[in-house]
Amino acid sequence: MTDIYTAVVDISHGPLDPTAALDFVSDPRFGGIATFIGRVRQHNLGRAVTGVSYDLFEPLALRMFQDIGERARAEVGGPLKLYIAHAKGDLRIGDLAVVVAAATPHRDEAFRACRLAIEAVKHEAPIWKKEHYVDGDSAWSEGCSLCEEHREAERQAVKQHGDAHGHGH
Amino acid sequence: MTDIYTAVVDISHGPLDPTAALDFVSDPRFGGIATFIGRVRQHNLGRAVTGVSYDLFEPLALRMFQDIGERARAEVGGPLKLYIAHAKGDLRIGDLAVVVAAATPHRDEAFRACRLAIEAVKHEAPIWKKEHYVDGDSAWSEGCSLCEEHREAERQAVKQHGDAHGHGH
Amino acid sequence: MKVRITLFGALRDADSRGYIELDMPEQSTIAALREALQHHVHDHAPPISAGLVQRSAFASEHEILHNHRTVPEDGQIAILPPVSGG
Amino acid sequence: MKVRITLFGALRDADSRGYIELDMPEQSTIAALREALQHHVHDHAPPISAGLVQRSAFASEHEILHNHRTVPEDGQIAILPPVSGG
Repeated sequence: MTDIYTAVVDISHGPLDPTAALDFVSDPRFGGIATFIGRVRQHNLGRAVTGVSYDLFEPLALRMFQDIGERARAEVGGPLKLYIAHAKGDLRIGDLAVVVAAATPHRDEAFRACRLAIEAVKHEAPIWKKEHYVDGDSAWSEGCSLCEEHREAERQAVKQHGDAHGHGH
Repeated sequence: MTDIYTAVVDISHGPLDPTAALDFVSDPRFGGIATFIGRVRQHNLGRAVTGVSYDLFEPLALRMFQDIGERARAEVGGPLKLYIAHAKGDLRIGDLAVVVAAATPHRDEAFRACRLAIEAVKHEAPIWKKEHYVDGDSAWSEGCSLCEEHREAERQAVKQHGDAHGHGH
Repeated sequence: MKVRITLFGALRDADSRGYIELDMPEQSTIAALREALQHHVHDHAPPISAGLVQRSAFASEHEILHNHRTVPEDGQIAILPPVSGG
Repeated sequence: MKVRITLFGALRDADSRGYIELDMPEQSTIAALREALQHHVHDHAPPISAGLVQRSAFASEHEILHNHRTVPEDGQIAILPPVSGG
């Protein structure tokens, strides 16, 4: 489907490109473009970070990005262009980790499609983040289980604690 | 306040610049950047459009953008950088009318700040759009009243009709 | 006092100079200015609907001025028809 | 049959080659593979917690394979610990 662009970008070949995302989704039919950009930040959970590494199961990740795009299209229920790109490899502070752009005739659908896509990328796509700390230590981030039984358990925990997501990302 | 950038850009001097918006809001503290870009589209309410003209009461518009930024900051309740720029003058199909970018430590606040800002710009800022049609006709767009009594009347009408906004923009 | 009302959007069509000047008593309220402007527009720019002036807000460069406020001392004011930015 | 389980994220530490090979009966379920992998990891990579294997999903290049599914005929499968993209 040419209205949905998906990519995994090896950061050693070049950074993610928000301008390319805007170019892809731009269309004379569309008045609203919502984008989300995830950037590596200096601190996480109080620890000073020097960089992160992303590991991906690439063929499945790309398939999922495409599925996510189809879900966003169903949610919007009208014309949509959607761009999803995620970085892989070793990123420094300020490097872009993910770029999502959604364009639709009106802004509400664009925001909804963009939000749906980034939430799904974060919670469902086979991507793992390792954080590197100033002290030389590193650790894989806590994540979302893709395992049915554990997803259900996580949802229950979220309900009980009343926060937006069980492990705060 | 240097964390909030506001501008009215005369389109005859150059286009709005989404990359400048990203550069302004980027910060090592921030992991999430949400942006909204409004683009002139080919059709509105079923009529073929050749372009639009924006008229602004510029000093008040800039003051309001700043106020909107302060409201977004209060809504977020933490660090925020926000960029709001609106075009003035004669725009063609595909030209950018408005660029909003919001950056915060986490993505939920970035989306909320961006959405709050674009809604406020559309519904409250002293900006008027004239559409030019293929047949040579042109018309000022229906808009949101800034008059207390009429705002209240519009809110009531929206409630009764159950749609998101009384005049569909 | 002389009050200069700067026009925007659809109200620009009320006077090609981009403003309308009215003589108003000192300390007039915005409500009184609105009424005077409606009469003026009715007489001088009949294509402009009275409803459009009713739905418009008045403002200085600093803020919206609602009906109970008084006209600024410098006599400078803007009339803002319903807005349609973005 | 020989099943090659490709490792990702925190589970990469379970084998520096990036995969673990296990011998499984034909038509084994994912649940059975999970149990066998837990034993293997317990014996060969004790720093990896059993809980991590429990919270992980199995997948082909095409889809997540839940516990009731059978291991793909080509013996190629991936194990996906909890994800943390974005």
